[in-house]
Amino acid sequence: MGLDKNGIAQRIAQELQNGFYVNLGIGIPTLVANYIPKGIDVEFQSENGMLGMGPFPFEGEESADLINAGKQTITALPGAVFFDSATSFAMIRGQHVHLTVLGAMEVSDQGDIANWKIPGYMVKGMGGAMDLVASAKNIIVAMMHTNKKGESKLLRQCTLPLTGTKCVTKVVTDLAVLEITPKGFLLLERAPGVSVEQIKNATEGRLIIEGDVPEMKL
Amino acid sequence: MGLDKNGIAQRIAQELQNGFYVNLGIGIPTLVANYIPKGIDVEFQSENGMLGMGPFPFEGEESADLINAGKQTITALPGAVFFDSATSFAMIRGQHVHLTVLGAMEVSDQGDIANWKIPGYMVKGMGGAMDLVASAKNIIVAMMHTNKKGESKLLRQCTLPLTGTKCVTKVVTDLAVLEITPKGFLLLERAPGVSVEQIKNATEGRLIIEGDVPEMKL
Amino acid sequence: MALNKVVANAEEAIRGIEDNMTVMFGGFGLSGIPENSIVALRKNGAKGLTCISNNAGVDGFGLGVLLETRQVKKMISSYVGENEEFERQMLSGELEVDLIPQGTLAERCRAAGAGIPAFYTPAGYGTEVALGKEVRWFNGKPHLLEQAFDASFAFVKAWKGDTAGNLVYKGTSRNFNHAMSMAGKVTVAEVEELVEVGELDPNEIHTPGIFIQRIYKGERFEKRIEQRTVRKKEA
Amino acid sequence: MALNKVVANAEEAIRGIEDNMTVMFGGFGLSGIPENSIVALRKNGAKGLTCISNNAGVDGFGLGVLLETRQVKKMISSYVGENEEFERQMLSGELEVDLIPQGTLAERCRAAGAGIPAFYTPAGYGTEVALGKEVRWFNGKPHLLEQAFDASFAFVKAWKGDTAGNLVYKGTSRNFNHAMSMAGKVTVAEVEELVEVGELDPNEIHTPGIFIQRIYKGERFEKRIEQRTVRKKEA
Repeated sequence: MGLDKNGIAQRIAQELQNGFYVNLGIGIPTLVANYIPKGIDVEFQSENGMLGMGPFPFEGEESADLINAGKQTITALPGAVFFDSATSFAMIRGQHVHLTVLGAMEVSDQGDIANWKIPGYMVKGMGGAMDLVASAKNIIVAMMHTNKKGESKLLRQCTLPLTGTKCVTKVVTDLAVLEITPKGFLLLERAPGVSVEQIKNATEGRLIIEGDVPEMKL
Repeated sequence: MGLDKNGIAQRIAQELQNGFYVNLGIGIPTLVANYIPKGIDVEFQSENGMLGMGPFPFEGEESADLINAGKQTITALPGAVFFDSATSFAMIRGQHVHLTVLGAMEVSDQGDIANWKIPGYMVKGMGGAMDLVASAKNIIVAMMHTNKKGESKLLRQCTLPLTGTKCVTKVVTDLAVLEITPKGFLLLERAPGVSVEQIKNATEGRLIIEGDVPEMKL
Repeated sequence: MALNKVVANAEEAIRGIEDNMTVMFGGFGLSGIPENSIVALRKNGAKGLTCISNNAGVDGFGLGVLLETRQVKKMISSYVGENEEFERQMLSGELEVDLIPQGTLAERCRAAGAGIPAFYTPAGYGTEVALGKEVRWFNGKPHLLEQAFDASFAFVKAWKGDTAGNLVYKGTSRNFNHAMSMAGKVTVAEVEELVEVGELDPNEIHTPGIFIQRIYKGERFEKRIEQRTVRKKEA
Repeated sequence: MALNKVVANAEEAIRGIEDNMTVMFGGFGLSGIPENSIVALRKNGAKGLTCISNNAGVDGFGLGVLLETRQVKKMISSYVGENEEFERQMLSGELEVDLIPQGTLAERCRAAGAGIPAFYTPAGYGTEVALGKEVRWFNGKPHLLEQAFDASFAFVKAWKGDTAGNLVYKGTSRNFNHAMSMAGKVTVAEVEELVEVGELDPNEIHTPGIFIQRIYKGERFEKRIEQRTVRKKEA
């Protein structure tokens, strides 16, 4: 029941529009690049300093001088450009990136996001996430609807330390597509085979259901 | 009596030290480049975006894409580099330029400088002068000791709108070399054939004379 | 696939320009000015423009062209007055002029593009530039709070550009073009050579295409020299 | 004539380093880190260092080398913990760690180099990063006041450099190296290829030599890859 990680990525890829510059976070967001719709041209920004990021290199062609923000070896597509970190975050802070896709541990129904720190665990740091969420106009969170204990990750209030406030625009989970509105999570679409009731049960934050909720088309 | 413009420039050139990056203003300061002492390597910064500025180009080799801050066609020396205006003023504000030489209409004995605006006359603007004087650690003013009416330009207080406050380190005029100290203009050197008395008469601001004042060596 | 920002010509490139907008122009003196966009703006006739540009051109060339047609309401510059029409309009009060330090001008462009709404700079403290501005001391030195610009359009000029908007400048004509390209809500780049993506080395691009919304090959570049200073070749 | 910043080797390049200094290290992950300067610092043995670096290296490589010898008192980074020794020292309280947003880290370097003592950024508002920081609203949005770094040394790594200190980076190894090169009171650049002035095109230099005090050709570049991700060539 519900989507797997690739399904979530595939659904998010439908949000890509022609001409978008896109920053994809580590994890599920990275998979979005595999599902770019036909006829849609986008460019991927990697905050360590490049635009026009391509796929992994062929064996033997990898270079320590060409990596993405996840420190993986990658390639550059025609039209790519390299730049320094200050310029990279100028792009992000200056809202030149059209869409940011991030993973999260919790999202609140006001659009707050927590994705960098769990008290009691080794804290690795926020990397570029705080700059991204504080600046981007269009932030989609890609995550599972509930955690491993079955608890909702879509909350009235985040319980973990925040990464940013009032910033998330949409959440795409294994169960649903939801938009953040002033009144809470507006349910836009159900995953194939998932009922509104199941989504209700898995959502702790305020959930708005208006009329018939269509099923996603993948 | 006293130095001409070239003499002032020649004296200022003695202040150049090996390894200095230097910004020369328009007018007398530009002439300093003609008198670099032997064995001293310096590089000239032009605030419109280059380091390693060379002499004027040969006839027929001038380019609209290679000018200095005075909008004159120039050349680039080996080791030169071009950059944008924001980076150029990052160098200036960030105190990476070791010496700035500027012209002035008035200098006060606390190191205030006025060199951009005369009420009642067409105001052309401060260009980069305010950034330069607010940031540079070492600012030498090159100017005539008195104006065309014979009035002192070394004052107790500037009467013209200021370009910057408490910033000038030295003044080199047709008559003298003076250092700005907390107590006023300290007379360091006399121009050849100029008496201390003549300098006294031409200086309205506080003038400090300690012992025998040597004559400049050019 | 790389994005395509190419528009057919200057007329198409300036589409959306409206009366009373704030617009930026790259260039230092006459070097690296967006000549073709300026000519198109003159034909377009938009009036009441607030122009952010380090200089104001000369009579009949550069921004002088828009001054002749009274399309400029206000100039924000660091150094002006190389042209008589400008002087006449300024002295008569027809033209507002806001003179600001050149480094502050450049940094306010860069800040606009970089999402930095305001910053502190020492330039202008103790002068009339400081009037009405917050003063704050850092490291024992007074600084002024300066704000990012807000411009609807930025017009820049580069030497080469590719269809994705990546730009390379030549020599000192880079000047304000780079920071302004970051700052415009719509940035229009005119280039001498328009090439396909892949032709520019990704390591040698000065302005990444993400900052550019429209790019075109300029029809005509006069590239006038303001002060032709040369020396004779020795025999 | 162009200035000469060349020093013989890493040992000479780090001269002046003292206990308890604040020092910067370029690089992102293990890409573009100043490998040779780090090794020389280990030999030098300076202790109590506050290190500003986006990441903290791995066990036995990069800054991991200085962690092993307990030379680091404090790390200022955006993302850490790719190495076990780091984790051990952090959890035991031997090592102070200040985690800050990556864009703020980069901008605080650039600000230090650019003579901007402080600036406003939206990053971190409403989070623990905002604790104790001034909040100010611009354009209807809350921002934090962030200050420029103050570092005695910056260690950077470039692909090519000339004797005057002009630098060219390769690919994504440019990362923090450029902004940090502007920020050090003394900036030390190590390069893979050291060339004469005139060999680099003045139009294609990434970091102007004015920001660099010392340059040397690194003795050995391991250039380790952290995450080797590849695909198979199709037949």
